[in-house]
Amino acid sequence: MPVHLTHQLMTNYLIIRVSGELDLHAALEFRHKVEDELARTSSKHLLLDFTALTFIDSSGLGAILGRYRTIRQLPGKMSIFGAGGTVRRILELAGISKLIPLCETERQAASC
Amino acid sequence: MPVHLTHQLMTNYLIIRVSGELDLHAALEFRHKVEDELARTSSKHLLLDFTALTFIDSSGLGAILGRYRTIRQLPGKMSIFGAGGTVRRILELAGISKLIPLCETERQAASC
Amino acid sequence: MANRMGLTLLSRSDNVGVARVALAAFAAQLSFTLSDLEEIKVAVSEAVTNAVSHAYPGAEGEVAVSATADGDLLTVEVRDAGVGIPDVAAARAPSFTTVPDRMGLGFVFMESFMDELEVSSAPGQGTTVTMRKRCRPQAG
Amino acid sequence: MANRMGLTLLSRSDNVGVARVALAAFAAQLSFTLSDLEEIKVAVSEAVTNAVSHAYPGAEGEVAVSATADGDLLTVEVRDAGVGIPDVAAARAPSFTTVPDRMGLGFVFMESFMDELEVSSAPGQGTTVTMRKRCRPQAG
Ligand SMILES: Nc1ncnc2c1ncn2[C@@H]1O[C@H](COP(=O)(O)OP(=O)(O)O)[C@@H](O)[C@H]1O
Ligand SMILES: Nc1ncnc2c1ncn2[C@@H]1O[C@H](COP(=O)(O)OP(=O)(O)O)[C@@H](O)[C@H]1O
Repeated sequence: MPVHLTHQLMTNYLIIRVSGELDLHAALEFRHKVEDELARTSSKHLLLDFTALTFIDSSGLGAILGRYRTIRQLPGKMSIFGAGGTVRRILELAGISKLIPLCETERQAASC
Repeated sequence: MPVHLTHQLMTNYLIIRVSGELDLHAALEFRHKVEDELARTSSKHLLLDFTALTFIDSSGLGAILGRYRTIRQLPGKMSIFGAGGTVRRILELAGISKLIPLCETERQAASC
Repeated sequence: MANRMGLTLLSRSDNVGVARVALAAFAAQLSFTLSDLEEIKVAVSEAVTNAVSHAYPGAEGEVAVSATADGDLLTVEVRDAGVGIPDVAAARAPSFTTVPDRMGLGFVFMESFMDELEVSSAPGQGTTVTMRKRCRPQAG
Repeated sequence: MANRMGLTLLSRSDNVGVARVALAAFAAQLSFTLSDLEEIKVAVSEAVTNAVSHAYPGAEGEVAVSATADGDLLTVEVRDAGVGIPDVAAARAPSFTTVPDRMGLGFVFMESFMDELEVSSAPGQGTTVTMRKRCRPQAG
């Protein structure tokens, strides 16, 4: 299932909702979408909604870490919510959760 | 996605719920399951629930027609409900709908 | 530039699904609609099912599925080295089957769901089925 | 009796998903749990991604994925005819990468998610990655 990306601009942050599979191919599209929307909306804080993300591998993790670097330079904050199952396990295994908070809900993610 | 079959015995009929893909491989399992449950429950009328059926091809159709022949010999009645999208189109294209009523709901299927 | 793939499977019923998902994932690179992709799945399923059911009676053999995606055109080839078909025109007719319990609709579905179907076969020479389908430009 | 499959792809990023779904469908014939199948998908994705990203710098080449399912054992082999790896032991270490922006976690994930990993490679000789995973007997 190819990746599908949508965005929503809130008062204080930008949400990018990622559904499908975040692999090498999708990573490129993800990078462009996030960088474009951050620039276009002048957002500093980024929330990634992984509720409908069904797959991630190390290329997808690389794309997330790359955006983390962008956000830190702004400087802004970044958090992830809705990740479950194997996606969550991989985020934890790779130590992403030490850098970027993994939250259950959008509300939690917006306040950390 | 492999096929998954469950059954439910009602007062007047047996329901077989088919989810996943009904192809050559699944057809065999389908045949055994239906024939076994018909015999075990002494049912005469069969309802096939295709709500969660995502794929069917000519091998799957063959398995359905085979059961139609079994039911006619009892003699009993057979109907299908819940088929949507491409599954429905294929049932219609193959003329199955001329032999076996295609209904929207279980209730309709039980009363035809 | 054109993309291509090749898939080799044994003639077993549980491999038909492997061919189906692989080809659907490959075809999804072109701009087919979801309903097109469903149709491609059915056509691939029929062609591979035929190789599994008919090509190697009482034995196991290889089934080779290959595909190219070039511009808007998907080409799928399903090849076996089995017994072959004595009369291809007769075999392609609706309801023709040499196996009781089967529908004789395999070729009919391949033809209905793809734009083009070629069947090349001779007794003892195996069978090659070639199917083509174009994706239409999407509205919007 | 053992089942086997072979898949040949071009080294393009959009083919990684084709390999993943085909291998997952093949592996599903053994009694792996859903979580096992997710892990196999990640491992296959990493191995094919490496061939796509590293084997043919600035060029396109072939990636061959093959698998066997024998009893409770799945074996997956991912082979390219690319530039090869000068120091395999170094390459397998966590965080080692020759490409900025990548994580250096490919081999780590293959190792974590499969039972066994062998990497055979030499400069100019291409790379072959062999991974094995057994399904455990299911409770119930
Ligand atoms: N790959 C093949 N090898 C040998 N015979 C085949 C092959 N494909 C089709 N046939 C023959 O053509 C007939 C019609 O095929 P088809 O329309 O798919 O219907 P069905 O598979 O239901 O019999 C088959 O019954 C078989 O005799
Ligand atoms: N198939 C391959 N061909 C050539 N080099 C490879 C191949 N696979 C891996 N490598 C080398 O090994 C390194 C480590 O691989 P890996 O752990 O998967 O991390 P990553 O892909 O993120 O760099 C790569 O950066 C690359 O230099």
